[in-house]
Amino acid sequence: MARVVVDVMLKPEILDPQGEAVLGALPRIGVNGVSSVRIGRRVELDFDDDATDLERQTRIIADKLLANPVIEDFHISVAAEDAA
Amino acid sequence: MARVVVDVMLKPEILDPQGEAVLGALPRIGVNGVSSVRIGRRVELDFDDDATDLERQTRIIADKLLANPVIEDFHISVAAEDAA
Amino acid sequence: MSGVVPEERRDRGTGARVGVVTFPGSLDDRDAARAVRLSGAEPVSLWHDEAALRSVDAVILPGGFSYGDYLRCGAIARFSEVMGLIADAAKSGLPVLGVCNGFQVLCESHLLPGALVRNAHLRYRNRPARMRVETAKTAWTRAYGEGAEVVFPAKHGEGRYVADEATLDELESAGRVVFRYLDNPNGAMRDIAGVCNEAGNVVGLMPHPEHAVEALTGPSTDGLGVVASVLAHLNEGAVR
Amino acid sequence: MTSRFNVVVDSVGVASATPDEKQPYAELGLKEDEYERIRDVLGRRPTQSELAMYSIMWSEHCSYKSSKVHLRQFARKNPKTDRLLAGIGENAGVVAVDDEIAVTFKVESHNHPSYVEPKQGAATGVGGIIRDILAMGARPVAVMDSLRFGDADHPDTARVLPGVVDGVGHYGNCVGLPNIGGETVFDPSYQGNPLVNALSVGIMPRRRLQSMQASGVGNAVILLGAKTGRDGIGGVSVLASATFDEDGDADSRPSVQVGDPFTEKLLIESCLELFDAGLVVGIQDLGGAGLTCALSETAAAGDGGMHVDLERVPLRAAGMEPHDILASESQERMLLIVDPAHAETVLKRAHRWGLLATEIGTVTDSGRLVVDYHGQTVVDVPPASLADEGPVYERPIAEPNDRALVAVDRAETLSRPSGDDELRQTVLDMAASPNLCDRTWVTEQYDSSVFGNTVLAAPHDAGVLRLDERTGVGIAISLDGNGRYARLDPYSGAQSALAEAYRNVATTGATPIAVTDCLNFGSPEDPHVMWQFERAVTGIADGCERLGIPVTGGNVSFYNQTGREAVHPTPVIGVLGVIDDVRGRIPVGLGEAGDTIALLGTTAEELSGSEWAWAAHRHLGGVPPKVDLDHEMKLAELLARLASTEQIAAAHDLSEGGLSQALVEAIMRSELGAQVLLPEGVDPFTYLFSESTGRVLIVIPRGQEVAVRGACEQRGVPITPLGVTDSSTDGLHLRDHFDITRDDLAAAWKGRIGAGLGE
Ligand SMILES: Nc1ncnc2c1ncn2[C@@H]1O[C@H](COP(=O)(O)OP(=O)(O)O)[C@@H](O)[C@H]1O
Ligand SMILES: [Mg+2]
Repeated sequence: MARVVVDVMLKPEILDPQGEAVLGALPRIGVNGVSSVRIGRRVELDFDDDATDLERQTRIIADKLLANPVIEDFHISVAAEDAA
Repeated sequence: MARVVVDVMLKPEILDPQGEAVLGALPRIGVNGVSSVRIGRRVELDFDDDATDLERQTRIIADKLLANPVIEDFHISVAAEDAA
Repeated sequence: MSGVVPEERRDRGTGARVGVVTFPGSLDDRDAARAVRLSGAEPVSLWHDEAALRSVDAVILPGGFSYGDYLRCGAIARFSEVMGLIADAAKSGLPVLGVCNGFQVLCESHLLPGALVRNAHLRYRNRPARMRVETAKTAWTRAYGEGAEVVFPAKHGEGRYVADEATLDELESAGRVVFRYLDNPNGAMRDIAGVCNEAGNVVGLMPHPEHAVEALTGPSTDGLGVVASVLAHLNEGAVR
Repeated sequence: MTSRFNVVVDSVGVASATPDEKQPYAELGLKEDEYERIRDVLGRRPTQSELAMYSIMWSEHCSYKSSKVHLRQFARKNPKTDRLLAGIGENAGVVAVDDEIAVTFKVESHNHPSYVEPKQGAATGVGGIIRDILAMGARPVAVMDSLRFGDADHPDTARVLPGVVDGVGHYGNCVGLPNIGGETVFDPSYQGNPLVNALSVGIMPRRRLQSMQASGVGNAVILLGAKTGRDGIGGVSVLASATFDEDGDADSRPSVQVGDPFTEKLLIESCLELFDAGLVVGIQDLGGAGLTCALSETAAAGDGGMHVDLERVPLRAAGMEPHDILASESQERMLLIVDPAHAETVLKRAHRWGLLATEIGTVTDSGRLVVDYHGQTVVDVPPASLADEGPVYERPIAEPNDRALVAVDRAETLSRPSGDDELRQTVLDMAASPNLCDRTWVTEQYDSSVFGNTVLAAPHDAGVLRLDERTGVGIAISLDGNGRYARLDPYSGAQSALAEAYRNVATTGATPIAVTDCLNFGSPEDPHVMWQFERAVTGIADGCERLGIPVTGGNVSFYNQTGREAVHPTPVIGVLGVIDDVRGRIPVGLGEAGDTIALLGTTAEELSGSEWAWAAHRHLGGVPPKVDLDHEMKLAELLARLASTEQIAAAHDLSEGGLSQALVEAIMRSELGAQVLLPEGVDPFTYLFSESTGRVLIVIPRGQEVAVRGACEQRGVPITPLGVTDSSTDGLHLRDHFDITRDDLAAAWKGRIGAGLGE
């Protein structure tokens, strides 16, 4: 099984209300040194063993399905095989 | 600025309907070799330059706030400095 | 379905003070206060950031989107000043009811087991939920007949109750499943709509009893039984 | 400051010293003569910041430059009423409900953003209209949404519709406002140009009415709410391209904004607290044109001057320049004018709600709006030149030359079902058509009960809210439009929408008192579109004059077109009514078994523009149903009377789909069936599917028939008994014609929207 990970994050200039909310909550749990929090999605795709061309296929999936290009950027990485 | 990333994923035994929905949609965009999709959160924390003990602080944040141990696991990684 | 609460119990002015917490983003706090008032008790508003319980006899955590609920519903509310007090008081028997977001807060605070995750169909859904009251042995359900059917509005995007099998088995066998859907709206495990803690003073449920207190505005008046229960509980002492 | 920002700002001094510098006014949408006028007003070239501000304030969206000459009709023809406490020109109209309570409501479009990014576009549309309501001093208490999409089965509808509904729901649900109604319409004319119109309504004690005036020299100007980021400054980024380094990719700046309903909720609670404490002198929401609009409008409405230190504005993004800050459309912000003695208190109270609040300037009597940035003056203008003295155009108008041809292409001549089997099937086909089928797919994504005052919401004819638990006084609102009718005849089509919203409100037992409107049209530069616009506005103004209810405010959305194809002209009308006691409200349904079903009004053969003509033949031509406003007034008065005397158990307005659809919906809302016998001599098809206006299906409790008939005769409203409600059948039994079981009706009516989306 081959795992590919797609990280989808809001473009830097887009407001991230989730991140802002978490940032605002950090002092409540005693953490003060954080200047910014951004929250996105991590998508783990497991391909069949015989699947080929993973990067290209993943790009299609990310482009069409996982990310909204108007407000989000994505990044693809082929992760190490999951040991679990 | 130092960036730490926390990946939060649903535990494997918890149903992830969002992932299932993406998996189900893949054939429609012509992708067939994927056997599983799981969707979680990627949280990017930017610490102030003078912040110390990043890993320990991040562990507190993740443990208390970012992940719910009943349903989620998390993984911490210190990312490369952001060039932008 | 209406009439689960005997008329004489509804209006009894007990003088009881029922606290309703307002977090930033709480939405149903006014409605919860109205339900308390209609049941003859005195609603007392509690502010999230004040470590004061104002000598209330019971507490309701209302629905809404506390702190925006952006991360996970209830995740941030758990760290508010007032939640610290409520958690302690709950352990020594203070009746606490969490509705919808309030239920999520109770789970996040580990006052109740399990968690509430995204609805299986992935959408927010608002419809009346038919449920069975599975146990009348809690502070918030003793005015109902066991097995009574009630209808409260359910309206949420993240209300699917999940827990591991062992926890679910434990809840079932200890009679801690309090409300069960007859027509599961969100994919909750074992059709669970609401649960309680071991002592039965802390109850959480997704559907909204406070929106079922007037025939004019709700699908039923079944929700009056929830406050009536806690008033009876306060009058007569703990059941368990 | 980041290192990127080391450019000298284009200050007034620099502008005076470099009068000939070329400026990208055309790229910013300003015409040459408009640019010259700016230079005249200022006596020099504008600075970059000023140019940005003029280009925004003089845009169609903010200046109403193409529509203004026509909208004046509303003020001219509005009936006089003591109820109107604030009217056109304010953020939203305010009408008195009784001696203590006032209500404010308004509808606004967010069409284009909802096409680009359906969820956030629709969400921020809802957020924007809520802030308008808040700015009047009211607590927002409900929202409604009028939605138009392309064909129900078009793949892009599957992208746009779920996103829009998610956005409307997400924002309204999170901010805690019940959604009490709206419209969902499909038509290929909206392919590529969906219409998303959002309405909000608020309630206030009359004495809490707020003003947008920046009055009181020395008063503090406070910015409340979210930080300012690079949201929605697409147009103005032209200015940046010259001053940004290579890596400052100005192009990628989004014109999409993301809404944060949580912050909006805090804004609402915090502002209401400040109003009640008497701490606010003036207030304005930051909407489409951000600080630019809020500063210039409050200054122009007040004592005439204001000084702002722009560097005090809390920013979300690094490297923003003055014109970016002024143009940013970041959501969830309000501008407050406050007595300096109270400024500290205001900041503290805001912080208690976890909101950012920053003093950014002061009110002056200089007659100028002066904006400094780190000590350099970047704006120095007469505020009225931005807010009130923008260009006004009298655009060319031309009646389309195909009018006569369209008028004779009548739907009345189309082939009709023959025989009872086909008639029966037509009832089912119509119930299953996208514009008539069950809307639950949409409405169950909306919270309708939060606040505990929703008495009626979808699927009833109008949303009904209780305003006062003690007295039971309440309001009803309906939002209606019909683009097809307006396409055939914009004057009567607009009046039809008005009449329908008016009738929907009356059907719940309320008395209509005020109107808001959202006018969705193509390009004003097209004389045919301008003709449609002029006709529609005249129709609404004449109609409101006739009905005796004022237009209190609204919104114009032009440029709804793809290429040369404009959307159907679509005036969407919101009518607000009052009801003395909401316990007397009339729901849709069938009452109790044995009650009488009757039809109020007259049915003529009017099929042009109808849902049947469209669904069965894809036909649009002829002359739309006639509107008779005098009759509508009698009907409304009758319904209010019958409601208050409890002589009516249920009622349902007839509109798209005619009597057939009204019966289907009434049956689906109850557990009973309907035994119907059509009057002798009528053509059953016409009687079932004609869309004649001014008709309402009513259900009369047993024993009240004579009294109801008397009330109708007294007012000259025709009434036709149609049958009885019945517990022995559960569907529609049309005597001598056909039977349809509840199951068959439900199978046709339910699930259609989801099916179109591929579910
Ligand atoms: N987008 C929407 N949002 C909220 N309510 C809606 C929406 N679309 C339709 N509805 C509701 O569904 C019901 C049926 O709509 P419609 O057939 O257009 O009503 P009518 O023709 O009586 O005006 C009404 O109660 C209406 O308010
Ligand atoms: Mg309609």
